[in-house]
Amino acid sequence: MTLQSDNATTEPAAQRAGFDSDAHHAATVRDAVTDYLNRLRGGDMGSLPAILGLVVLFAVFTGLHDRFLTTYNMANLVVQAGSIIVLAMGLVFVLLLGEIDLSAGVAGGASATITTLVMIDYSWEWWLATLAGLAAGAVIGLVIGVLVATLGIPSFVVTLAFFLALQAVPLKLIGSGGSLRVTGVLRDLSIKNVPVTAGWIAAIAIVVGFAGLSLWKYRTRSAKGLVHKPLGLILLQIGVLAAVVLGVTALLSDNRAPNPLLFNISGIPWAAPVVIALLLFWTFVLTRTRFGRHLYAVGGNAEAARRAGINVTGIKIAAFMICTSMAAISGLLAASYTGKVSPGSGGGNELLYAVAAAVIGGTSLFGGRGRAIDAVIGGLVIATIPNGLGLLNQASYINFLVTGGVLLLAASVDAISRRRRSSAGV
Amino acid sequence: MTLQSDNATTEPAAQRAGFDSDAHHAATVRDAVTDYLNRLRGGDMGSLPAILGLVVLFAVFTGLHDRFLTTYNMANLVVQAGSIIVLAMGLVFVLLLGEIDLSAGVAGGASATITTLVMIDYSWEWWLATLAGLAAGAVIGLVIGVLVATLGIPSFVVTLAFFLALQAVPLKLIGSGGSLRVTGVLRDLSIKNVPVTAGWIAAIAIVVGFAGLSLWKYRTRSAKGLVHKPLGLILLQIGVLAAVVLGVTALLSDNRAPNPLLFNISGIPWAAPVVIALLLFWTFVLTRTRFGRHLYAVGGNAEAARRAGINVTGIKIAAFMICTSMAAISGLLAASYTGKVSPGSGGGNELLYAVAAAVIGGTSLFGGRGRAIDAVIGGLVIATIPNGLGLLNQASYINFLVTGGVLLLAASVDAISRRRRSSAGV
Amino acid sequence: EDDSNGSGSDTGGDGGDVQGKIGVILPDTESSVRWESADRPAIQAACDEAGVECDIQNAEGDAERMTQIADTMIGDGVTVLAIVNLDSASGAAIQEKAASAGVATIDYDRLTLGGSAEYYVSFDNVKVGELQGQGLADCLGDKPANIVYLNGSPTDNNATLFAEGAHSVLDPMTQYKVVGEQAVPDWDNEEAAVIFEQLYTAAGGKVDGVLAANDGLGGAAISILEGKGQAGKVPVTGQDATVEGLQNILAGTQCMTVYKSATQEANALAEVAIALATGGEAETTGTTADSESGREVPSILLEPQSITAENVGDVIADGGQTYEDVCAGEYEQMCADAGITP
Amino acid sequence: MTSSMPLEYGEQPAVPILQLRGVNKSFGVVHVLHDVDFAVYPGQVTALVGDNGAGKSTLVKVIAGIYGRDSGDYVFEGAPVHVHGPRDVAALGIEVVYQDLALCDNLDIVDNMFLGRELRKGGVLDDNAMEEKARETLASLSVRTVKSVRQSVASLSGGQRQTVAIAKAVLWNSKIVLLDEPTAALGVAQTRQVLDLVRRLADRGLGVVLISHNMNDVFEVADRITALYLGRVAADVPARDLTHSQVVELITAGRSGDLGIREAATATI
Amino acid sequence: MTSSMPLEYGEQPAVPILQLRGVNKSFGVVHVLHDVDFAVYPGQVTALVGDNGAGKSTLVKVIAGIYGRDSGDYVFEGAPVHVHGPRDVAALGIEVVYQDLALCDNLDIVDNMFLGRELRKGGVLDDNAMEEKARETLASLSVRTVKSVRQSVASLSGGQRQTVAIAKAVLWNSKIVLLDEPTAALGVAQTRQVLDLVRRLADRGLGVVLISHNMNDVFEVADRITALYLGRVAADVPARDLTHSQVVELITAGRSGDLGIREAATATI
Ligand SMILES: Nc1ncnc2c1ncn2[C@@H]1O[C@H](COP(=O)(O)OP(=O)(O)OP(=O)(O)O)[C@@H](O)[C@H]1O
Ligand SMILES: Nc1ncnc2c1ncn2[C@@H]1O[C@H](COP(=O)(O)OP(=O)(O)OP(=O)(O)O)[C@@H](O)[C@H]1O
Ligand SMILES: O[C@@H]1[C@@H](O)[C@H](O)OC[C@H]1O
Ligand SMILES: [Mg+2]
Ligand SMILES: [Mg+2]
Repeated sequence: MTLQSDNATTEPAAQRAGFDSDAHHAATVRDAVTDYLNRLRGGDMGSLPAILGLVVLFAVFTGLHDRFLTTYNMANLVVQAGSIIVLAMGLVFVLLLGEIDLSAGVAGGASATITTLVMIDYSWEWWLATLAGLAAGAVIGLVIGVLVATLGIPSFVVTLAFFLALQAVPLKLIGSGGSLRVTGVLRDLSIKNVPVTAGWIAAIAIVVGFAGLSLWKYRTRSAKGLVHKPLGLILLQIGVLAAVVLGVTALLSDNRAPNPLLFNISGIPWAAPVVIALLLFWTFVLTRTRFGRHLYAVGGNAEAARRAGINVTGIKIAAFMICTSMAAISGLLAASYTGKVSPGSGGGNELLYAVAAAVIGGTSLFGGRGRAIDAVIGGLVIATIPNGLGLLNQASYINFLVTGGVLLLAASVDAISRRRRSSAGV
Repeated sequence: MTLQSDNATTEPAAQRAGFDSDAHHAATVRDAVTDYLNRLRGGDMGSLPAILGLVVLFAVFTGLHDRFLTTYNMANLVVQAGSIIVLAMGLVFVLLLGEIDLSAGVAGGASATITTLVMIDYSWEWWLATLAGLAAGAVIGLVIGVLVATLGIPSFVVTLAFFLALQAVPLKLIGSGGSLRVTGVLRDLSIKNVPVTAGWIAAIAIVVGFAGLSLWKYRTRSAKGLVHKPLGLILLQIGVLAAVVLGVTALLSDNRAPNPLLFNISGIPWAAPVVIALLLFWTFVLTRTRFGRHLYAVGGNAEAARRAGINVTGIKIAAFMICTSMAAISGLLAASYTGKVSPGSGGGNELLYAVAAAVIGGTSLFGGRGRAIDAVIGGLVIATIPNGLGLLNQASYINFLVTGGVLLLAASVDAISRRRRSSAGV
Repeated sequence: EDDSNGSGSDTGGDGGDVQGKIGVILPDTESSVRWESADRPAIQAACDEAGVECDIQNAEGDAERMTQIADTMIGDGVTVLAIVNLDSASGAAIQEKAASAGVATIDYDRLTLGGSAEYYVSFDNVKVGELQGQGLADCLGDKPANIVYLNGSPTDNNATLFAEGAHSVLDPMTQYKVVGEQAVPDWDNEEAAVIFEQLYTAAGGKVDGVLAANDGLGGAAISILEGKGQAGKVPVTGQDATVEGLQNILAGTQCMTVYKSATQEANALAEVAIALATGGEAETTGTTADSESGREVPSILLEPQSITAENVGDVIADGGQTYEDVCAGEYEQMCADAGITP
Repeated sequence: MTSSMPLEYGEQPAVPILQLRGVNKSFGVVHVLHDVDFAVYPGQVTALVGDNGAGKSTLVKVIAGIYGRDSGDYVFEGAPVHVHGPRDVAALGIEVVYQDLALCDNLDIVDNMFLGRELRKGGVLDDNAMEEKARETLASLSVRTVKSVRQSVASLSGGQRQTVAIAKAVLWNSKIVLLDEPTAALGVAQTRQVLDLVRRLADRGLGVVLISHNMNDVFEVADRITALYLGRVAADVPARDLTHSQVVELITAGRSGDLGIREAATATI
Repeated sequence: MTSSMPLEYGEQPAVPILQLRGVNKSFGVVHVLHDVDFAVYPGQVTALVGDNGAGKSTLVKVIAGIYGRDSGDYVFEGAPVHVHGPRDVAALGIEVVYQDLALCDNLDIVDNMFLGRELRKGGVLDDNAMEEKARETLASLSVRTVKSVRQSVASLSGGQRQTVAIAKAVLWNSKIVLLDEPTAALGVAQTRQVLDLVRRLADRGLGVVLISHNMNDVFEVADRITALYLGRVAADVPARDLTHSQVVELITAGRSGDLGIREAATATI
């Protein structure tokens, strides 16, 4: 007698196969909203908490100072947030693996030093110099990655060592106490804006692109009978995006100078398209490519990934290279913003802030969870704190207190909302 | 018909129970040495790599500068290492849980500020003031612990927030004077030494205590038929310890002043007994108490610990409190060394160095593995770098480079030796 | 001693309420305690007295932060922006942006090379180094002596200038030998103690004088010397006339410090700022050449003052520190001995 | 085919030692347990059976206090109790062997077995006593290939780990033992020992819950069988009243003859 | 009692598709595999049996390239090969279901099933195709309670996880499939499907290795049985030549009649 009695298989298995939820298509917008609310209730909050935190911050600062919510200050905020967002976006890749890169800040400083130096001393074109800086960043990441992935030294220690060692680069190249000035195109990145017409064209392209992709996805998935959002919801999403993108473009196309008569400041700050381009690119890589999938797998369970034949070493090295290359861009944005590179560049608390930005945005420090957009949302939160505080004129110790407090608050919103999920056992 | 055929249980199970290794007692010192070598070959390196790294560092610096290996400089090293060792020892507790405390350095600074302030402004006795500082440290840890353990905010972000907020404490408290002077007993901690006779008594007490405990353990375990080391090995260990402890005491009892005629410096620096006492105490707590066992359990698998009925929240909070209390002691040692506290105290790279010290000593950043002695060994490695480099008088950028390089090297020795174990699948 | 100070604030005070707002950005809280403990209150007081609204912020050692604050202040409608740059290039970038928004700028304490500030209010940093060098030489005398330099942060341009000034005085004096010279990252006092202890060890204890770039670093060196029984026997320099430094001088463990009166500097700042805000001209002591652009920057240059055991009282009399802070506890007697009374 | 220790009809004690009434449990939008009633009787082995994903482990974790309930009562020895986590449940005298074992890989076998219940002498851990007792218990479970009880559990084979988890649960003087697929990874001899142990525990008066997919094992030791189907209780009857194939039907289809849930219920999920 | 698809005597192919010769493997001081010879034949199911801790999973991991060998040869399709990790082994066409499953908890079912072998269209992941194929395969394994194939595997029950791991291994055109206790957590119907699948794979000409403690399952599908005892091969014979109780003897004592290892060998460990 065997364990398997015959009645167990009288029904054809495939016919009875479950996947109820997959079969249930939210047919109307109302259904979709109910589904979304259910998911929220289940603790699946996505970026919502961080966005909420941001909204609260904005409300408070708007209440405390009437110049906070001016287009002038908002444009400032975008530029100020640029370098930390880019740094955080790079860090997302190493955090996804459960690793850390303490040296990313100074790697950015070192790369920016190289870019600036070859422009000044060897008169390289800005784009060639930028490539050189990016290459320098990538090489740093390569070395770190190899040490971490092949020797198995904890990344905390490797990158702490690089944090120290890389400070030698600008110190040696620039000299004690000196600094190098950033001029030309790279400097304009922070002080010039996208020409108004170009801004409109880009904005429209984004809206059209998003609409096209959404509708195409809807068509193929509904054709194959796979789960898909209802058409109404898709149209709603397109509408909201269009309103936001075109609205912001319109606002920023006006002259926002504090003394509008003296001077004309209008157009989207260059930092915005840089960040958006990087966001789109890395989101594509993370969600639509094999490499991205493998990053998540290694971060979720490196041993399982290895057993699935994934080149774990390669993935790790690549992640560190992406991180330091992004750090190089971030370093350049910072240099562009402050107009210089100096030996201390990137050696401050930038790195810690950038990690915090990623975490507040929703990236896990333990690997396996994180998105490029997390860096954008978290970076905005982090950049908003000094921006708003700067309006309030307080003693230094109060600034320290408030910064710490707000950071904690932003993180709590996130943690408390996520806790529901973890208490749900997921 | 059942699965269990009768012959499966003909032999009484208990009689055939395995535990071969438990039954195998290394009977002679030679057996024990073979066992040890086998364990090494299997990748179970213990503190060996870090100690090896320390030996190499010592050899290199001794080669590079003839004053490195003088008793004078060794006494310097002990005092210089004191505060980082204590900080690292506190961090071991949070690292054991897979958490981190970025604020420990500034928590130490804030606590030391409080200690110093109540001594100066309210003329408290040094020990009462020290207790006040310790209490302040503990309270900081309590708050951090509660936030991390009950709200589930990642400790990286919580303690980053505290890292910022706590800098406000000395800034506000120290006020217009700019810095507070440390005098009296606390100051003597760094500049005075243990009276020579007291040093000898303590040294002998340690040797006798160790001998007594080892022999007692040998007797009870061999009486119960449990695995135990051979008597010869135990006697050897006692002999080695006695030689080291008494030898060091003898060396440090001599006058080691560079100008011996002008000034007399002799005796063990006070930092040493402080560190040794903390080491013994925390080693006892970690290995011989229920609390210690639970720390490891929570660090190894928090969910399993919770299911075993362990109060995970309580353990986490306690770990953070121990960490910040130790940070308070570390802050006091640092203040004693420089003779003052000022707003920047503890805000530099101390924290990162202390974490690196623990990791180099053998503590894992991912929780579950770590000992108090790790902090001592790793702290000595970290403190040796600036000590040796300081003798060599190089340009700043070279110091940065070398510090980073040596850190990396120390970590590699450790990682490479441990890699064998992980490739063995443990 | 200095004529530009008192009169400056008076002019401002008479001006009554001035239109516009003045933004001031201080550099950090770590390189020296002076910024938050001396400069901020002094500037606030000068503004209050002049009846002008001032917004004072601290960049916490971060040039990016400083640029952000500057942006915000410009957006907030300040008419004059004074900065203590963290380095010339970032300072120049800020000034460039301010100028393009029609905001006038002032260099406070540190000259921005290649910048566009309307005025420069400061003490001369190279001069500070010279005073330190001279002070150490005075304490050491003509005997041959081994000197250790404990320089400021390698990333701080001022530190480079201080060292330059000190070397310019001491290097020609052939009886002195440099047996060690190190820059202290971020002016970190604890690192400074280790660095000094090791330089001292390397020299076999044969160190006769220490050129420490400021009081914090000097205090670290003294702390080590104390442990070696050498405090008071080896002269140590300093800067900023902090409580710590003045007390060390009174106790005989420090040879000298350099006093840069925050009140004077703040008053001078208020004066030029108000002049700029009202479209007037401020009284200057001359011009300073910007070595990078060759521009002559109208300046109010105050005299840094060398403080030794003889004139510690001057700092207190000038309001640089209070009697209560300096002569607390065991220092009360020493103050009395030095002829300093409440 | 029926229990190896048959009870006389009507012998079943009136008062269950543990009773869950109307328990519901959802994870986000997934409703896993529907109005589940479940009882454990002293001196009896209750087999909890059900298809993969039926909700057996979820039910065990609700009983163990790992998961909270969305609704429903938790009645222990006749009185409703509030449990707020595994500590409370352990305090009631309930021990659990989880399907996913949950051992601390960084600790050794002895440490794991005494986790949360360490023996002490004079406030200090009594490692010698724990070591001796652990070795005894393991030996009684036919563990033959473990080299040392001081080995870290990370280095154990699947079956060895499972044995450690079982040994851990039976070391204590508990009133109820829940075993979630305890023999899944065990060898022939080890399975034998565990089934014997299960029977012995019940004979000592404990309430034992055994989850298993192996019908032979179930019928060998179970006094009662509770069948779950898609998160609902399909049947809760004495083992002797069921045949092998009836149970399989209950598991795979939710009903067998007049036993089981009405078709209507299976439609809504 | 014997294989459900009996082969004629002498039908066994001369050339094993995979052969391990004289393999030794130690972890530190623990010597786990002693001079193990092991062969996998195309078109046959080889059952690898042995007590808990006998070394079955270790052997599987050596074959899979997870662990290196201390000594011994690895011969694939008649030629010695060097394998330096799971990638090399996968490239040979060997798929493995591990006892500890090894799934990425942060990924969903589809992602896990195609991990390392993602389908692409124009360089971009073809999620639609993967989703369809995953659903088909799972359905064929009697998975009825999984709500969505886009569910994260962290939320699956023990049996559901195991099914995903099995489904993952059989999606590909491989030459050998090793299954380490694949049915340990499975329900009745699911076990049935997996055993059928195992047989089908062998019939398609693959070499299949099945590890199980369930003798019924072993005898139902196995063509050959290799018994491990304390890390040594105690027997390697056609299944039809053994009886149920002989296998149990080999497992628990290392010998049965004239089969098995000499007593001397068992003494040294
Ligand atoms: N945390 C969770 N989030 C969402 N769904 C979950 C979660 N935990 C369990 N489930 C779902 O609940 C159902 C029941 O799971 P459970 O583990 O209780 O099954 P089981 O009866 O123990 O099955 P098995 O025999 O496979 O162990 C499954 O469909 C599972 O996917
Ligand atoms: N990494 C390791 N370090 C030390 N010993 C190990 C390690 N891995 C396995 N072992 C030991 O090797 C032996 C064989 O383990 P293995 O997992 O291969 O057993 P198995 O036959 O699969 O048993 P089971 O049926 O319980 O799964 C066990 O005694 C185990 O303790
Ligand atoms: O006054 C000094 C300041 O000018 C310098 O930049 O930082 C250190 C201070 O001591
Ligand atoms: Mg289950
Ligand atoms: Mg196994």
